[in-house]
Amino acid sequence: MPQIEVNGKNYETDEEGYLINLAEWNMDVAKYIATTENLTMTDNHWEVINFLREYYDEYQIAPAVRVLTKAIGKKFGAEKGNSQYLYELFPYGPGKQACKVAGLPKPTGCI
Amino acid sequence: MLHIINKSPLSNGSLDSCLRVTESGEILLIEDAVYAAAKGSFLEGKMHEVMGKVKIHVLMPDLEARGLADRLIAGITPVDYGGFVDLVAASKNCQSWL
Amino acid sequence: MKFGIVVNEGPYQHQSSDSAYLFCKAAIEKGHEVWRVFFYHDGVNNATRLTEPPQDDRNIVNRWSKLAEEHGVDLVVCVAAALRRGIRDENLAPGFRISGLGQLVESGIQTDRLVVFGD
Amino acid sequence: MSEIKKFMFVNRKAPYGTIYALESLEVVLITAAFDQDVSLAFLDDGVYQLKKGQQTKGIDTKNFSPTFRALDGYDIEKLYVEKESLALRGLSEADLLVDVTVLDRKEMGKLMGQQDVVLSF
Repeated sequence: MPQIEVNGKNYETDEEGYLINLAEWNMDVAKYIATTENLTMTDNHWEVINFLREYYDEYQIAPAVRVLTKAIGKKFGAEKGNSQYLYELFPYGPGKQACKVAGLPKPTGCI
Repeated sequence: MLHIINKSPLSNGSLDSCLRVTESGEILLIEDAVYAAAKGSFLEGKMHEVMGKVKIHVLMPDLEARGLADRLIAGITPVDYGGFVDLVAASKNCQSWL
Repeated sequence: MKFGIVVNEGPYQHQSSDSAYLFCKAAIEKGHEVWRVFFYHDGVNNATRLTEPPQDDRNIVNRWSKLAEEHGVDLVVCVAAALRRGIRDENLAPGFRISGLGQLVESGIQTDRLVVFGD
Repeated sequence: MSEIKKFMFVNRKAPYGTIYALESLEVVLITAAFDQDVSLAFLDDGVYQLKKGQQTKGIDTKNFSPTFRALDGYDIEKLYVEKESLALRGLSEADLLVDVTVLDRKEMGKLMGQQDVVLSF
């Protein structure tokens, strides 16, 4: 199984780089995964990541992009509640890419 | 509406549940539910009662497989798989009470 | 008429796969179209080409493959359910394809009747 | 999409003992993306899926009951519970973790009859 090394500690990931043990997530791991995705983390990125983690904590699922977009708009204002904004932050998709950084399960892409 | 039941009503509650909410319509007994269509079980009286409000069909290949083809309760309509298809086609919708 | 079928149980363990197959066959014989069979839950196990039943038993997996080949029936295996149970492209029998749950919803939208077979 | 159909998910199985309840919920979440008229019906042991206070640590299984509370955000707002099923299990609406509409058995049957697609797992 692939591993990533962050601050001298090894973390198991799946072949696509999603964290295996979700409980091991921390901000340094998130930053590391972000670099592998060519993302430069800003406050706006963290806002989405933290929101995703809170959502997962509460509902035990990662929200569908449509649902995430709506919820982000409700919480942080309409200018952020649109998919263009989220795709600018996470060009490979707020579902796949943001979930990976947030240490959430890989969306099974069921559509 | 067509209700499809596939479990033996002698040991499972899905036929009862179906009858609890269903006032009319059609019921098709398939797989282990076909035991309800055979004469002589403790359910026979109840089946006669039920036949007053809903129409009951039974998938004969399943009843034959279980050695009870000669005990079909009068008034229950035997169908083959083609008849099963016809029943689904003729109903607005169907629900499998799994 | 256009039919959609859902199979929720694996082959051999439960009769539902047989019932679903015989229903499909009868529907096609009557001139109906079986638009898609969607395999969900343990039903995804209908799709493994590694199945090897004894020669005097029906070959459920081959039977589905043949139905797809002869009548163009779309056999879809749910990806999430398949990943859970070790069904992958590598061990997929001919005629089956792995796709998303949306294909099940689409079956409900596109067909005239959706019939569920399961436990 | 040409037309909107009435989809009903009929949940009659308890959680954890089998996977049906969890995988059924997964279909519901996907269906939300298709803009259909979706409702969920809970009958028989299916009402146990909505019981408050599920704690699954001890069986090393994911507790998916909080996901029912996310349905609202997915615009799935029609959750129906059959009154008799609740009563037979000594439960009341107050025991459930989401807001539902309680229907008696006849109303439930009528609602099922009005659907275009009924999915049960």
